Amino acid sequence: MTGKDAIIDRYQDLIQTYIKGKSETALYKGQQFSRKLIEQQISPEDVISLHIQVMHELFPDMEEDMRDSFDFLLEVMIGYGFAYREHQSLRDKQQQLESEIEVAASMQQTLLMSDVPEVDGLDIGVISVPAKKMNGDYFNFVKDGNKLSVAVADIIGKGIPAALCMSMIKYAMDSLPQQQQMPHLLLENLNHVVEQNVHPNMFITMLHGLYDSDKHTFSYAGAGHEPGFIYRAADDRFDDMIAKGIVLGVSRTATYQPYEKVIEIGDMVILLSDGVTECRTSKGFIERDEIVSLIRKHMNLPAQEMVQCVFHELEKLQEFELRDDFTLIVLKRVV
Amino acid sequence: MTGKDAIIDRYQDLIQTYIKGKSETALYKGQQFSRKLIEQQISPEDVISLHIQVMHELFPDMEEDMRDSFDFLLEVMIGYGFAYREHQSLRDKQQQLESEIEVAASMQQTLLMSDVPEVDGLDIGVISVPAKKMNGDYFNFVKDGNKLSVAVADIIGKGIPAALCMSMIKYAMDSLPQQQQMPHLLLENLNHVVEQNVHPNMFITMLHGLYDSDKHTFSYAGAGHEPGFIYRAADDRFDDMIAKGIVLGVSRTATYQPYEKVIEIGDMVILLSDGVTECRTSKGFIERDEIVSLIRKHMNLPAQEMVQCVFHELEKLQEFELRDDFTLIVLKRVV
Amino acid sequence: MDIQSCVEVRNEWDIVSARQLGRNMAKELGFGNVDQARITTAISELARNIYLYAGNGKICIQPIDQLGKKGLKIVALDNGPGIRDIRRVMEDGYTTSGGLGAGLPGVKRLMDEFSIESTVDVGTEINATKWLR
Amino acid sequence: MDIQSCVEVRNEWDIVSARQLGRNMAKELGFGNVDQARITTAISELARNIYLYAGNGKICIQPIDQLGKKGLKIVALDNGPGIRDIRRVMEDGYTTSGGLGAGLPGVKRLMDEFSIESTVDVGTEINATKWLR
Ligand SMILES: [Mn+2]
Ligand SMILES: [Mn+2]
Ligand SMILES: [Mn+2]
Ligand SMILES: [Mn+2]
Repeated sequence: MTGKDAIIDRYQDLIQTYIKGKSETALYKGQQFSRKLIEQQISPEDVISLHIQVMHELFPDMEEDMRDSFDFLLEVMIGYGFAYREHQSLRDKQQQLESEIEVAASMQQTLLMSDVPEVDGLDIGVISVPAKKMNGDYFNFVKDGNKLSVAVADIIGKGIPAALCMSMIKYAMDSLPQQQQMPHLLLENLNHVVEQNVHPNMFITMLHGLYDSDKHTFSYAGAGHEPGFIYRAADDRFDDMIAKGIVLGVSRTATYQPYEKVIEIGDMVILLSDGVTECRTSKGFIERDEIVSLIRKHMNLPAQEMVQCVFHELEKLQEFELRDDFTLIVLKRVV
Repeated sequence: MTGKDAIIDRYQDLIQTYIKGKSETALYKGQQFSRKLIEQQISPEDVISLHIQVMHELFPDMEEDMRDSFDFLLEVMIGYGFAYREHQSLRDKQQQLESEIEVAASMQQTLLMSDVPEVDGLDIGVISVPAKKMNGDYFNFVKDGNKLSVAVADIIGKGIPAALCMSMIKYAMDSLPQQQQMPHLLLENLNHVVEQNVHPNMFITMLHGLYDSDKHTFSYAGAGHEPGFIYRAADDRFDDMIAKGIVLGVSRTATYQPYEKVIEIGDMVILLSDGVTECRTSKGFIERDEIVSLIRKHMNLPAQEMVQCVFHELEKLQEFELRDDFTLIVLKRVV
Repeated sequence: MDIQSCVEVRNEWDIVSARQLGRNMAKELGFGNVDQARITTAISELARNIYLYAGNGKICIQPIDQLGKKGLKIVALDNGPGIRDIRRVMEDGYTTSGGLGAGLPGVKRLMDEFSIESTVDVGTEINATKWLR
Repeated sequence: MDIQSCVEVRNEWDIVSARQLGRNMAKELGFGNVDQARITTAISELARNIYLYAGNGKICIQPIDQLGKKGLKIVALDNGPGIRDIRRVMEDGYTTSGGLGAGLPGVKRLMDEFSIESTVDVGTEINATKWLR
């Protein structure tokens, strides 16, 4: 008995059982049978053909008009067969694309994301989660003696093009080591690179800062990037960390303003991307206030746990569908 | 009358017409109807339900067992409805991914591919076609006075990861301008970069050469790259252009051997990627001999037309499904 | 309005009881043939998930009436291992059902409202509502 | 073995004639009900392409017997504008048929052998064969 005959017999059995008892069990078996047919890549028009064969078997005296109407149904289903086979081909293609993107994302992860350094007196927490597989946010730490350089960037745009663009930023930053000590000059130089090398409709926002762990100062500059926060332990207050400056890649002659803050014990420097503050829930966009309360809620945890808790709460608020890449960095001065 | 009622009426009309005349025209209309249903995103189980309703209308005395058997068919089709809706969702996702990849590919095209320079006495032809949207082959021309530096590279692997990797090679080469004059030293330096920065299972083959348009010499070095050809007009012969050397990224201490050839009037330097020589047809892989005959067939054309004709013939031999990225460069000394 | 009927899911036969419960309620509420069958299949999928991954749990079916808007709500509850990565489970093609297009994303696409909460080592609750049109 | 029947395609009614020709031949050769309908739909797609994009051309249907292996071959010929980018036309979702899954890739998937030749401003020839199993 061939596989095809076995399927016909099985279908005939199932349909007879259903006709006899009309039980839910028979329908459940019908559903399982359907699952098996799909697993065997049997097209919907084949199912109709199967049904027709079994009908002829069970109702040999079926009137001719009825037979003809089945043939017509078969004809209509052929179009669904085309769609069904396209589905299989798309699934294969999709799986291949996804596995490609997964490889690229892991390359991105290992090559472009920097490790979190150990710095005396600082507790550092970092989380960066892409909305899709590839991350269009970028962060970078470089430790040089008692100085920690930290960058957060956001490529306008998501997915694969943003990832390509981000790899450029990484190589550009690597080739500007001396400027790491001066955030506003680093941005000025990067602006040149972006302006010359990047697609005209790709822009990058960035905040670059330098934490001096001797003097406990944080000097920084920003290029159109979402403002971070500074938490002042003495006042138990979160201040916006404003840094004026134009987005990278727009104007050839842009310059950036240097800022500096003194960081006391218990203070925190909080850097983020707009994926944190512009997270959209079913009730609309979240306010910066709400982010502050979330941070406050978890701020007694170690910095790494803190950023993870904030992310998990925001992830849930968004029903597990991130609309933008999410990056949150906390530098907490502990001693 | 609602849209649903209109559909029922139309289906009833069509089926009655078919039952009456059993004409091919009626079946053709059935196919068009099916196309319209699919355009309106009507699920296959809805089609069955539609058929059932019309059957009840046309055959009011249908025996009960027959009615029940229709209900069972409907149950089986529900699974196909799930698959059908997944298809729609996959199509949307696929379209979004494709448009992302298209943006990335055009970035790649404008940023990474260099223009073909004008060089006295040389006729230059270049074609580089990705197997998919993103190119994992790379070529680069840099003209410096009377010297033309030319590179062809192939990232082992295709698609998005290869494209990410390729953008790294581009920025690495840009930061090594002085080595452009010495192919074997350039490869040595690039090997360091790749070894340190690239995913351990990503490798790159490259041929780098320097054409001196005063002395008419071509000096070159290779890193595991598919050998090109030199055409010797005096002998009307194609010689393999062997360049020994290990693939980039494998060994930290790799060094590369310098080669040099004198190029006479009418001679050609032909550089390529293995996508040209390893093109697979229904009759198996193509031989290097066959590539040579194809080049010979078109070699009296201007260099750019020549590479395009060779590509079109090979594309057709492969039934328009490239299995690897394809890059072919011809430098023809004309005076 | 808050009459809720539940079926414990411990073995495969309980899947059939959950289906029967859902189909009856869907019919009573006035859902058409096709929607009855679809809702039943969705319940079947959720019950099967409980049976396969959590061992046991329950399926509750509840008629809904919100300011005259009527519908049917399915609640699937278990105290199983929980879902580690919900974003991943909600992706198409994650389940190994060989192109079935069902699984949780299939259920979500079918229903009008869908929510999921899961805690590792505690359990999972899925709510799904279909409105009567 | 080389009896070939052709239908000129100039208007929509010719599509029906091409279908009829194909269905008759498929039936004669012993293809089952479903395959008859599928082959007819493939012919319909090819004829429709000629009608829509080339204005006119022809569809030829030919029984094949290669060392006892029997089949049916469809040849679609036109002197239309030709296809500029064949790789693109053979991609899924290129046609604007709104998710139909037909178009040339759909025809290719359905048939066992498929080849296409096209020259811009000269025309297009498509060959597609289905073997009898
Ligand atoms: Mn972004
Ligand atoms: Mn963003
Ligand atoms: Mn490659
Ligand atoms: Mn290759």
